[in-house]
Amino acid sequence: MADDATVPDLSVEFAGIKLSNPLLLASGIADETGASMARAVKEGAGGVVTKSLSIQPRQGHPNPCIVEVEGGLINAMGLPNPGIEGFREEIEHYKKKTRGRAPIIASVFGSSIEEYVEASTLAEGLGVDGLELNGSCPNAKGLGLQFGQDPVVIIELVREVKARTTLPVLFKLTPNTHDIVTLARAVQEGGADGIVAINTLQAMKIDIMTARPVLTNTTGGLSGPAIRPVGVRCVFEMARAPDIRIPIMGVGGISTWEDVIEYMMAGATAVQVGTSISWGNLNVFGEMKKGLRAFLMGTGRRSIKDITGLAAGVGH
Amino acid sequence: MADDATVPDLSVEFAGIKLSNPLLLASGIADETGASMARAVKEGAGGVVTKSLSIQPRQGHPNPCIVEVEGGLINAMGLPNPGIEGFREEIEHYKKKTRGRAPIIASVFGSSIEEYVEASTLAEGLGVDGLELNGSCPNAKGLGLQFGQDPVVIIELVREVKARTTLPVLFKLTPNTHDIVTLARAVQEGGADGIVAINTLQAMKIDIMTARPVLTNTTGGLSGPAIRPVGVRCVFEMARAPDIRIPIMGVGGISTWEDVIEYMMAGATAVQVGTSISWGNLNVFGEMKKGLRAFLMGTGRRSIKDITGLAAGVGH
Amino acid sequence: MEVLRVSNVIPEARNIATVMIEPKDIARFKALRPGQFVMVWVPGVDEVPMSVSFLGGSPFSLGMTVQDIGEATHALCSLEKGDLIGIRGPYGKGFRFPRSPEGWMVIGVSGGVGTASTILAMEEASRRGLRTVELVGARDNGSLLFRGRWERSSSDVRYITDDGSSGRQGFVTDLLREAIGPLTSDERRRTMVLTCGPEPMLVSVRDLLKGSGIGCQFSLERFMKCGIGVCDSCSLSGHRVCQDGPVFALSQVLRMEEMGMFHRDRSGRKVPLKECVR
Amino acid sequence: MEVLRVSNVIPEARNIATVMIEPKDIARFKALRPGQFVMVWVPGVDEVPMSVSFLGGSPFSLGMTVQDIGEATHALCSLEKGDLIGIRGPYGKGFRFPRSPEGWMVIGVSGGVGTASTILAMEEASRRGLRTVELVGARDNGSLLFRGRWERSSSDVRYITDDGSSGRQGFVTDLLREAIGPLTSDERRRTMVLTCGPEPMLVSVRDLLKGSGIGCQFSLERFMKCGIGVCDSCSLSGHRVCQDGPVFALSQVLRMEEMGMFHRDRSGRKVPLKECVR
Ligand SMILES: Cc1cc2nc3c(=O)[nH]c(=O)nc-3n(C[C@H](O)[C@H](O)[C@H](O)COP(=O)(O)OP(=O)(O)OC[C@H]3O[C@@H](n4cnc5c(N)ncnc54)[C@H](O)[C@@H]3O)c2cc1C
Ligand SMILES: Cc1cc2nc3c(=O)[nH]c(=O)nc-3n(C[C@H](O)[C@H](O)[C@H](O)COP(=O)(O)OP(=O)(O)OC[C@H]3O[C@@H](n4cnc5c(N)ncnc54)[C@H](O)[C@@H]3O)c2cc1C
Ligand SMILES: Cc1cc2nc3c(=O)[nH]c(=O)nc-3n(C[C@H](O)[C@H](O)[C@H](O)COP(=O)(O)O)c2cc1C
Ligand SMILES: Cc1cc2nc3c(=O)[nH]c(=O)nc-3n(C[C@H](O)[C@H](O)[C@H](O)COP(=O)(O)O)c2cc1C
Ligand code: FES
Ligand code: FES
Repeated sequence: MADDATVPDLSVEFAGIKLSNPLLLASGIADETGASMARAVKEGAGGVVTKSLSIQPRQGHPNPCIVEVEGGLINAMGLPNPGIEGFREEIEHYKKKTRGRAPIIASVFGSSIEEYVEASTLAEGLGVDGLELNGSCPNAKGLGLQFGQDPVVIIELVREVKARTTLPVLFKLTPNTHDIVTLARAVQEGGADGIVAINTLQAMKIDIMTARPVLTNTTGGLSGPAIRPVGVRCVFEMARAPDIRIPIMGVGGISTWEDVIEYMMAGATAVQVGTSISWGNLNVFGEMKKGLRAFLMGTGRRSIKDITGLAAGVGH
Repeated sequence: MADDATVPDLSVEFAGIKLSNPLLLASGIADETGASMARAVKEGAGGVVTKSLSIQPRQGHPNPCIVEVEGGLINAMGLPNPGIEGFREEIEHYKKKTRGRAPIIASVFGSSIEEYVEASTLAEGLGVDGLELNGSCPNAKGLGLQFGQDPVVIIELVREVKARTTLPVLFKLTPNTHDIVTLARAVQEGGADGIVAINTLQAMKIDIMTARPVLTNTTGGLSGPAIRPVGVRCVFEMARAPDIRIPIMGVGGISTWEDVIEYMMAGATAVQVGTSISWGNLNVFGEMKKGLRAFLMGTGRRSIKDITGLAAGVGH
Repeated sequence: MEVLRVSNVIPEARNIATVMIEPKDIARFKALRPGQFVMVWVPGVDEVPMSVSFLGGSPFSLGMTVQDIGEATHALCSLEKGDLIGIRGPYGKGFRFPRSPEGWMVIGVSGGVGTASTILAMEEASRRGLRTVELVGARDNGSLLFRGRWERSSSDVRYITDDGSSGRQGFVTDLLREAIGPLTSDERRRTMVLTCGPEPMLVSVRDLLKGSGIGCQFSLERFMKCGIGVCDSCSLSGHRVCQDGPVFALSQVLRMEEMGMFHRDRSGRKVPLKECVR
Repeated sequence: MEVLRVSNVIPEARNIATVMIEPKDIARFKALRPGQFVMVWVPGVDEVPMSVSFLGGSPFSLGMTVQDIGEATHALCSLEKGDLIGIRGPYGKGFRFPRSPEGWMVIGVSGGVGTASTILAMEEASRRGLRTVELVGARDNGSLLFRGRWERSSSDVRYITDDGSSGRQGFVTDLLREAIGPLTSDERRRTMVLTCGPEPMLVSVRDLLKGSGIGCQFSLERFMKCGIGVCDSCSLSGHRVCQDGPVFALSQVLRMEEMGMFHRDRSGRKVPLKECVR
């Protein structure tokens, strides 16, 4: 124990959720099964977010639903998921394997405020540790995104969900807006416990040989290192706004421990890792933890918590 | 002349402006002086857009005002320019050197609708071939961007400018919006002759060693290949909207002839090239022309005009 | 994604054809390990995973051997020279070979169109100087693949068909049982089985080799969307077949409770594996 | 951008110091050509272009020799070991050398802190086996730079100062005139001048060499923002000094009407060049 005093502390608390480290598996990434999510924890993740779940199962869009581009990839999965009830055994499997070591947050969505509320209560029934309202998926018409672009809708949505659950409620924001701070204010006003940002940027790839969009859904969402500067800016702008007091979870293009620090300095309390596991593999989590510890030691810091907001002038 | 029949035709007409090829130098890129702009034409550009000009000279932001990131760069130049009157001799120099071979479009901005109008009429007085209203620069508070995010403001701005000039008026849109099609409709409703999209994505870079934003202006605009999938998507969405009939000029991350074709298939009639000249040098224009001709020949097409909208279902 | 014109389509057997392309990014494909796969886009139809069954030649070509069992595979088998398809990859982890050939024997156990995955691996094994035994099974003579290539790459090729119309009558696992029966425990330690075929066949191979002292690598299949390890649709007991596989070691396979039992449908739901996929 | 700790600050002369760093991206800097520059970020102060005046050693180090003439250069000269600065680059086109040293003479003409750009080039010329003559000018003895390095790299070093406190009294162009005076036209064809210094000095060199049959490369300076050819703030008669230069051939310089006459201010306005920049 005495020795441990010199090992920097990576634990953080996010909206009341205790995490052994600030790295979570992002929603929609290697998290369709309990075993995969448990594997991410084994590789070092401090927590996981499930694939976005809806009341009914969804098959998603037909292939191709992914295309690689410079600096990332464009996906249009179309929110495939086995439905919340169909996901029960995955959660159970996850919990059996991880034994409370790493919280699990359920990402949910619907096609109306009522559906979001029902999905949230159903998800709570699965025994998860928190809810992430996906108000930002650009890949399914009438779902997700349209509930995350209008402050008035956001307030109502969050308020209704909060009224029916005791779980911490996070709201995932889109960068496809001219003013993410206003959206964040709405999230807070609705009573949410935290903000997650960013989801993907609406994008597309056209193949010039066949003169057609590659993705079956035509357009999709850009993720990966290409969007990191946009994500960092979004987190920074929200963290800098003095009236936004709920914590922010940063996501978008994180692939190294340096990227984690950048997001945290911008104002994130924790982060999520998505696309980069496609090249770094799931052991990116272990690599990042090593890097974070070394950085803290090298700069004489005791805890990763000290990093949050360093560059955003938060608390200055 | 008989031989020429087999050489594909690269000329296009954009909002009444005749271009020998669809490649223009983007605003703010190597276009602060008449000599530089003339050089781009010598290297193959079909036309140029000036640095964004204001009534009064502006120094822009102090250095650092650029930072390189994966897949592009973030700039916060802050709209430096010698003022419209100060730019007169540059235009004269340009015209002397290029002798009408390549149209020049003046990009203008202001801090009020009145200033936009005055800037436009002053720019017309310089003898340019068209105006590009910069309603999308994210790097100078109170300028540009705030005039390009609200459809009501856009309509009024364009209408006022159109009422005072006989030149073709283009409007440059931001991708920092959740609905570029609505903005494009406003541009058209105001009476503009064409749309230019996209400007940069709001972004930032934090240095983790010093825990500070690198750019003096804190945030800036992301450009380069990283944003191409976003730009293509914006052009595609606008081109696909049946009620948008004015032509679109595509810009964002174009660095090869394949990128030009991708934008044109998405629905662009012409394109602008920016960031990529920083690595490809100005002779990217020559390279692109070669590639476009070879592509047209290889696919048995006579004219580059046939490419526009192939993937957008325009006219289908 | 590289979109290319099909350079050739070679009929191989009943309902099976090899689609040939000439990739531009040669370096990328020269580094391919047998057992890796590509995602093949048939514009307007679908994008599906395909093993690489041929690689090389001049001009440098890549072949995929496709069995027509549904919409995408039918479209692939119906392609003509000059048609456009898209390729991304190669993805996943391929077969591994003993570092030095000394004293090693590699047994290929291939069933049906699974041979598309093993053929390149067995050719590579021969090229590396390993002693090879090729056990090739098919429904009947009309669906037996790559006769010429098998025989060029090994002096010990044994065929078996369900109906006895080619080679013996029976299942390829019968051949395997016979091949390993006489091996001493010392020989077993230097024997490696590479196998691909319908999942019930792979389950039999697994059960046969469990505790035998013989190493084995299995090329598995699951429904794939991304092919690069992000979407989890190919999930198999916590392994993403596209990135952690498609080739897995016996020790891994023995711990896969879902193997032979369940796969995931398009929505990620666990559904029983009704007999073999094809 | 690489942000690094300063490894050393070496006082060189009055108001001039060399700031040393140890870049991590060694390969990138090993490929540097003398005459290229870096953009140096002094956090919280400014970002300015600096020639690379030293490169090598163990651990591999990069040096920039800075004259304190304003806010950024003062901050740079005041750095201490361990302070953080950012570096991006190397950028631009460096000096070129005759392909084979055979019969060639390279004359370095350096004025003031312009030597920071020529020193590495002249060392490289010697390393390549070229015959070198080093003409070094400064205001006075107290601002003369790199004595040791000049003398180690050439057996023919000639100093001149405005006040005669070191070497002869006069201007470095006097030395150049004398050096080239006796050359035959054959020798002139194999003589190459590399020069950097205050712009009026460069104008004199230009005028002296115009029509002389002697080749010359000039390292020029303009106000820089991006350093990578996009912003046009370093524009000089249609050339972007950061990307097309900073090293230009005599033939190019002769066509630059703005050379010695105008530069651009921060807003891009053409303003007269009042005597030398420093
Ligand atoms: C790593 C890997 C390598 C493969 N290599 C070959 C090969 O070399 N030759 C060959 O003929 N087949 C191969 N397959 C199988 C091939 O991908 C399927 O036969 C094909 O996708 C069927 O598509 P379809 O539209 O013709 O059939 P459908 O009628 O759509 O489906 C028939 C069956 O094929 C499977 N399938 C459909 N789409 C996919 C998909 N995207 N990913 C995985 N399975 C799918 C389903 O399980 C379904 O039961 C491979 C599969 C994998 C995972
Ligand atoms: C390619 C190149 C290489 C250079 N190499 C060296 C070198 O090795 N050693 C050295 O001491 N100096 C060098 N300089 C000059 C150096 O960049 C300026 O002295 C420095 O920028 C002055 O900044 P300041 O804040 O100290 O002075 P300020 O008081 O801000 O300005 C003093 C003068 O410096 C010039 N200057 C200021 N900022 C810039 C800028 N961003 N870009 C270009 N010039 C600027 C202006 O012309 C101004 O007149 C080089 C310049 C260039 C373009
Ligand atoms: C294949 C894929 C599927 C995704 N599915 C979801 C999803 O179901 N719900 C969600 O909120 N975000 C989803 N996302 C977005 C990610 O969670 C994340 O916000 C985004 O990819 C940016 O992070 P990254 O650059 O680290 O991937 C998905 C992203 C990808 C690439
Ligand atoms: C250094 C720099 C300066 C720019 N200045 C302007 C400007 O003054 N006005 C404008 O409308 N756009 C400006 N832009 C945006 C470009 O014109 C273009 O829209 C954007 O960079 C995307 O294209 P690209 O990826 O090809 O660079 C600038 C971009 C850069 C990189
Ligand atoms: S196909 Fe997406 S993870 Fe394997
Ligand atoms: S400094 Fe920007 S173009 Fe040279």
